[in-house]
Amino acid sequence: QDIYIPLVSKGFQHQFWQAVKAGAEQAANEHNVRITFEGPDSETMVDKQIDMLSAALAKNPKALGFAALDSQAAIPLLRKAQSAKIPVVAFDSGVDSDIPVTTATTNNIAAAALAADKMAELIGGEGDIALVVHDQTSRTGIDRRDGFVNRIKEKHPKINIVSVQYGSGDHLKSTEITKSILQANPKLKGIFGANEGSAIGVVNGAKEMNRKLVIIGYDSGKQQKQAIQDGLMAGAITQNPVGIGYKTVEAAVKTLKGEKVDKVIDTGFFYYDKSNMTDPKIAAVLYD
Amino acid sequence: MTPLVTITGLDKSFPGVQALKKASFELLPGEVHALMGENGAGKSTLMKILAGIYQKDAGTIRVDGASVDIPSPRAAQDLGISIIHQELNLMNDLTAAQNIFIGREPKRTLGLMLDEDALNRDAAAIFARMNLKLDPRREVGELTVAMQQMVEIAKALSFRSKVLIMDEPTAALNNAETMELFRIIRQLKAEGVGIVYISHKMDELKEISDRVTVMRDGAYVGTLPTASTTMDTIISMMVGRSLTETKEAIPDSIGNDVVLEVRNLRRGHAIQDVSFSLRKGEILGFAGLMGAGRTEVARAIFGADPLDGGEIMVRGSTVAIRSPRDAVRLGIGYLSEDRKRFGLATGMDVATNIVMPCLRRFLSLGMFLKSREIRDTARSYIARLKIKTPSDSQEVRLLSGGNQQKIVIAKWLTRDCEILFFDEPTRGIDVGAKNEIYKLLNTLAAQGRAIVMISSELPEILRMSHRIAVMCEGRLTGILPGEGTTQEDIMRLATQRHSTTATGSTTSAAARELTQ
Amino acid sequence: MTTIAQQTALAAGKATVFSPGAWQKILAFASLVVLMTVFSIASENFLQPDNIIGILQATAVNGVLAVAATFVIITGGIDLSVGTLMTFCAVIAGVFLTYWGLPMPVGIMAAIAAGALAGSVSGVLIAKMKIPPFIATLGMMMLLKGLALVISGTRPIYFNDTPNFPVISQESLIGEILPFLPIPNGVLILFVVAVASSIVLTRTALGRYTFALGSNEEAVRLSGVNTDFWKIIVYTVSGAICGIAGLIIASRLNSAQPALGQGYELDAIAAVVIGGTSLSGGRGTILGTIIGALIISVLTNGLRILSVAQEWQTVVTGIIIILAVYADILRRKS
Amino acid sequence: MTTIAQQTALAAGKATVFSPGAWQKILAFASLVVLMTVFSIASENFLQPDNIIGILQATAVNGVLAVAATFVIITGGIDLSVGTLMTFCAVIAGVFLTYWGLPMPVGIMAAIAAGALAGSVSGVLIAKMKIPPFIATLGMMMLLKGLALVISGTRPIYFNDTPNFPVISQESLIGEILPFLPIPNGVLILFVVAVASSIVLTRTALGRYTFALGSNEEAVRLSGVNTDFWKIIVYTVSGAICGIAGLIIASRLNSAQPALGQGYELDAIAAVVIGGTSLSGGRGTILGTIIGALIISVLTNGLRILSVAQEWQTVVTGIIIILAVYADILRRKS
Ligand SMILES: Nc1ncnc2c1ncn2[C@@H]1O[C@H](COP(=O)(O)OP(=O)(O)OP(=O)(O)O)[C@@H](O)[C@H]1O
Ligand SMILES: Nc1ncnc2c1ncn2[C@@H]1O[C@H](COP(=O)(O)OP(=O)(O)OP(=O)(O)O)[C@@H](O)[C@H]1O
Ligand SMILES: [Mg+2]
Ligand SMILES: [Mg+2]
Repeated sequence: QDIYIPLVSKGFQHQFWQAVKAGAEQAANEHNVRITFEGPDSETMVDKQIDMLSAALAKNPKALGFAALDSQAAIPLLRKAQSAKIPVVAFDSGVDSDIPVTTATTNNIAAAALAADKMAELIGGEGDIALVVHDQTSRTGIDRRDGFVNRIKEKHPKINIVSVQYGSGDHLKSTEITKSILQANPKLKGIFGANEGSAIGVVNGAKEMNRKLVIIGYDSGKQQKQAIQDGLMAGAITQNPVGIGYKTVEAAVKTLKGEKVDKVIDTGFFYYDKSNMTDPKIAAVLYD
Repeated sequence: MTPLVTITGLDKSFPGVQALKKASFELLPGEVHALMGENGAGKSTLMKILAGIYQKDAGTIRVDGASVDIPSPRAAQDLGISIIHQELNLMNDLTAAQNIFIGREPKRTLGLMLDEDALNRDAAAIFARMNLKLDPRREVGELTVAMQQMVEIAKALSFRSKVLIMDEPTAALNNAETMELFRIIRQLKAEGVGIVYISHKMDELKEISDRVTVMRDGAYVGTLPTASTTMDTIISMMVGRSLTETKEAIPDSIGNDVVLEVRNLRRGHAIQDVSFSLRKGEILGFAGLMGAGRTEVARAIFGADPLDGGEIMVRGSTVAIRSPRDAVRLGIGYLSEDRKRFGLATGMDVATNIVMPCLRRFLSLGMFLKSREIRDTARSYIARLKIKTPSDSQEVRLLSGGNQQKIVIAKWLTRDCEILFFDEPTRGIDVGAKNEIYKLLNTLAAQGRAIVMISSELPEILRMSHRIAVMCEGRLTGILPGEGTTQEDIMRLATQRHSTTATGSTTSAAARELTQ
Repeated sequence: MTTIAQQTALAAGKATVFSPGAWQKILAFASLVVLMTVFSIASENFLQPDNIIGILQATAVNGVLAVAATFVIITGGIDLSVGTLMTFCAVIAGVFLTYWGLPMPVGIMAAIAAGALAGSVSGVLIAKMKIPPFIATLGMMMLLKGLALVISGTRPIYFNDTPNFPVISQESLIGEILPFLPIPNGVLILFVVAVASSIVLTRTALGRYTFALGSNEEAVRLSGVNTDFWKIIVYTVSGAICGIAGLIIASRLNSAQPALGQGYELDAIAAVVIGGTSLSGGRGTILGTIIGALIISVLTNGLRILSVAQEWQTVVTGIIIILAVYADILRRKS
Repeated sequence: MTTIAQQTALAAGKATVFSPGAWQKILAFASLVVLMTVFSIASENFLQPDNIIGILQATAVNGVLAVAATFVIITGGIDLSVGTLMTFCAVIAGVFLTYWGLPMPVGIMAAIAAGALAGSVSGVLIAKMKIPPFIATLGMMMLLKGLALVISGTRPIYFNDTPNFPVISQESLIGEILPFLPIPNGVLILFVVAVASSIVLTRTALGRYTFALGSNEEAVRLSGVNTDFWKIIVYTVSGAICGIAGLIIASRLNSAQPALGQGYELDAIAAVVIGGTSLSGGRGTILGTIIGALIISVLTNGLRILSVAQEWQTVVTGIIIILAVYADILRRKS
């Protein structure tokens, strides 16, 4: 019998979401269920995501995976799922509601705070730093920015954040942004790039300007791993996107079988750099 | 002698109209063959089929005795047929020379680069042959309609075809250019070129054509040698009855109120200190050579173009006219000489165009259109001006040129203005309709409207005007009475150049040539 | 002569809102019918009432924006700001209702008024300052996008203090009267906006001038019409309609999302052009626009229902949009 | 008579690439100069050589895309697919170089050929099938976006096996000869593409027909020119230029990013229109387009250097784009 579980995600084209998708597909194979994975082009398109959710529900799924761009907006449809007895598994950031049976997530705020601590450590606890973030209004963008900024403010008062700019996760745009930040701040010591595209952009920008500085990235991907290997990037935070995808599908299957699942599945996050990249535990959560 | 072109049994229909019904036509080498007919008779359609623009539904076309197919303009060019279109067909952003040689540019450097110098040289040579003073590097969009028409003619000449079709080439031209054109036509004729000449200016027929073919309602009526045929015969073949032309007695309007007075109107070089007044019930003719500034004066008074200075008084009080809207509110209407560009929304239907200046009158609750009344009004004008259209909802662009012109007139008749500027009102209109328009103008004047009629046809000016204002190079050089004035009188004023200060001989020579 | 009768029928069809001529026209948009048939055969889930309502609801926002864009495009202009203007209006509603706690009707009026105001600014830039519509509305798009972020403090504004706000687009007035037809109010609003706009375009002076401006602006001006004034009005009306779209989307999401909106203009303009309105102005119908918007929604939804991989969805959408327009061109030729 | 002399001067200015007339034109674009002056005063970091080179480099991709769009826009068309076509070509280069391990020149040729091919498809859709350019290129935009994802397997393709690949846009040929002028090759390519395109537009038959098509297509057709053929060529050339842009961006990022590209068309078209090319066709210059692209880059860079908050950057950019075009309109009037 065909068990169908659609996953409606926050994005699709970015490598992070492709890794989530890969994890979900892996679990789907193991548990012999069918999944689809969809997400809007940009994390601002809240209503497009709602339409995707609506189409997913029209396909009579057995269960549903959902990473909400804005959890409030989805509540009417989630209620509909609930009344149709379709269990919902939230992933990435949570849905502010008790409808989802569980949430497979990492804490973006805590992860970004860890990046802030690492940054402080590497620049010696004082000086100017900046942030290149992918999005000004999306949940992940806000959490990573606030997690980082608040930690600096609380714990590292001698560090001064001179600029926070947003580049849509577009590699080229983030490169240009980084270059102007560097141009405007000759004494800048470090930059935090809040997702893969932003982090790569920061690396490119620093390279093109021929500037040595501490770069901390987020997520993985071939280029970011390479940059760490080459010493251009100090290190990066990784969540476990493959794990998020895997656990989401697994939780859905378990719920369908009537098994109990925990209310929150923490897939964890790690800081990785040159020293621990090859550690099997870390290597397992990195993707190309 | 084998005819250059023989057309027999040609049929062509458009949605809603059968434009040609078994039409036939014959053109001999070295002849100028006039093609006559009322507006919408199918002249342009017949010629467009010959030029490869439209495809025939049935019938045969023979060129040099051989039956041919003409699927495209290129094919027509290859057969040695070229055409001067009735409607201007130019690329406004390109220069005159570039327009003339589009598709046949001279090249250099491995055939890749255009030889712009050769291009301009060749164009200049053609202009020289036409006695035309025009820089080949001027952008066509900046030229006046008349100049654009000359560029079209130059383009057709540049093909050196053996069949040259001229669809109302002189509609926008003045006597001087017309004479120049005729000189060229005679030259081509001597070279053995066959020329099809379409015009609504009857007097041109006698002068230039050898034979006349008349069409009516898309069908062939007959072919006659021009020399031995009277105008009345041709006209009655065209319209199916005979017309009488009479100059009406000039009414005495001296005592009437002045409705429009213009003092010291100025704008750059185009308008220099123009002053005149216009009375109720009067038709004031505006004569002058091409580019004399008549259109400029009319547009300036109408608020279409800004002024540098001057005073305009309507019904005795000074007014500020900043836009056409102000003018229309003061009861001034203006029929543009370029209907396609300034007169009509050609993509919209006949009724919409007719009521455009007074849409306000056809609104209920100040918002909703009274469609029935709009349609009724449109239909009444279609009937009154004998506009040939399948219905009032036909798009204007699908009508024949003359009928489009009638719609512009209808447009301002509906508005019922007290002061009307008619800029070349009969351009492209057939004799029958012209008479109708003359009658209309006279009726309007008799009703107390004040009319300014700008025209480049001296006979028309002389026939219609109560007084005649003559312009030259932006200045008003004189105002003549309607009674007793001759063409020579007008030409003297029209060539009173400021710059050359009239060295008697040249002026009178020009005048002689222009009036013929 | 029969052809003349046809012409007249066609013209009549043009002038009325939902006459037989108009119905003929709907059928003529074979692409939509074909698409729906194919999807119904391919998946039993497609023609489910829930899904059809989902499609309609997905059309509501884009449909209203497309109607707004239709006005402007018929004048021969273009409006790139419809999407961000919609967002701006949603944010204004949020400020009035949530930040200032004013009653709902005030918030609704404010959103529509903000749309009209922004539209009139575009209109003035284009008509009076002669800035090309593309640039004027591109500038407005950026300006409004920035302002929406500034005003909202780069945060979504939730309408939790206005419990009735979701009613605007989510609940179903029709469903309360006819329980078997639970069409959401957002769709009802689209219908009302479309019918009203169609009447304005075909039966009022504003509509007549809208077409005339697109057909030959200079000729209209020389007819003594205050073309600048009417152009500004057209952009104002278009802006007000974007305000309505802002209310629909805000109500649907129960929040004003300040970053949303860019990119929506392309969908809206695409709907207009697929619906047969020419970008060079002078011709177009609201009915066509609505069908264009429906084609886009049906296509998007159908491909999702068939579980086509997302990258292939984009490919197929591109191809089908081209084919749909081509089919329409062929139909009109014959 | 003076006017004829003026006309001649103008015509001459138009016909040459960098004649005195052209320089006059640069100066005429006061907006750019004003912008640069303001930013130099506001921040000492702005006029640093590094930053100027950074601005130029940031202009490279958008500049080349804008040149491609200029061709199409002069014909009176529009090309929404420039951004995704660029990405598609970058991906093709990646496939040839990284997946198939072919030598670099082959990859370069493949990218440009892919661009030309895709452009010719748009051209055929528009010229032969009479699909409006907006729809044809919208469809192509989606098609190419999807194909780029499909071909790349929704993964970036890195050029690590082609060590010389970054040379295309990053290193500086000029800098090797003139060490004080380390202008990156990407900028050099933009310059070459611009000059070549300018020559094509002003001195060749293709250029002549490009203007003629935009000015009055029907008249060109009636003159016996194969308008369809030339239109297809225009789109093909434009596509090939997008291929070059694809190489520049791929080389700069040392990877083909399949998800990037949408949205770039708006910047490109904006540069063209700011540069004085009319969307209704028939007139335009490459020089104007380059200046338009520079205005956008300077504006973006300057506001970032001043650390203006991002939401305000958008607001200010919108306003300045409108003002820049308005200033140009006023200048041309007087
Ligand atoms: N493309 C078209 N579509 C529909 N009807 C057309 C089209 N072209 C011409 N007609 C119609 O065919 C008839 C003949 O038109 P044509 O232009 O040949 O007249 P004409 O003799 O040249 O008149 P005029 O002296 O006014 O120029 C007219 O009734 C006109 O409305
Ligand atoms: N659009 C234009 N651009 C530049 N110059 C123009 C334009 N229109 C007219 N002119 C110039 O203005 C002057 C007056 O032209 P106008 O059209 O008023 O003459 P006219 O007496 O009406 O002659 P006609 O209509 O017979 O050509 C001429 O020198 C003409 O070259
Ligand atoms: Mg004709
Ligand atoms: Mg005139």
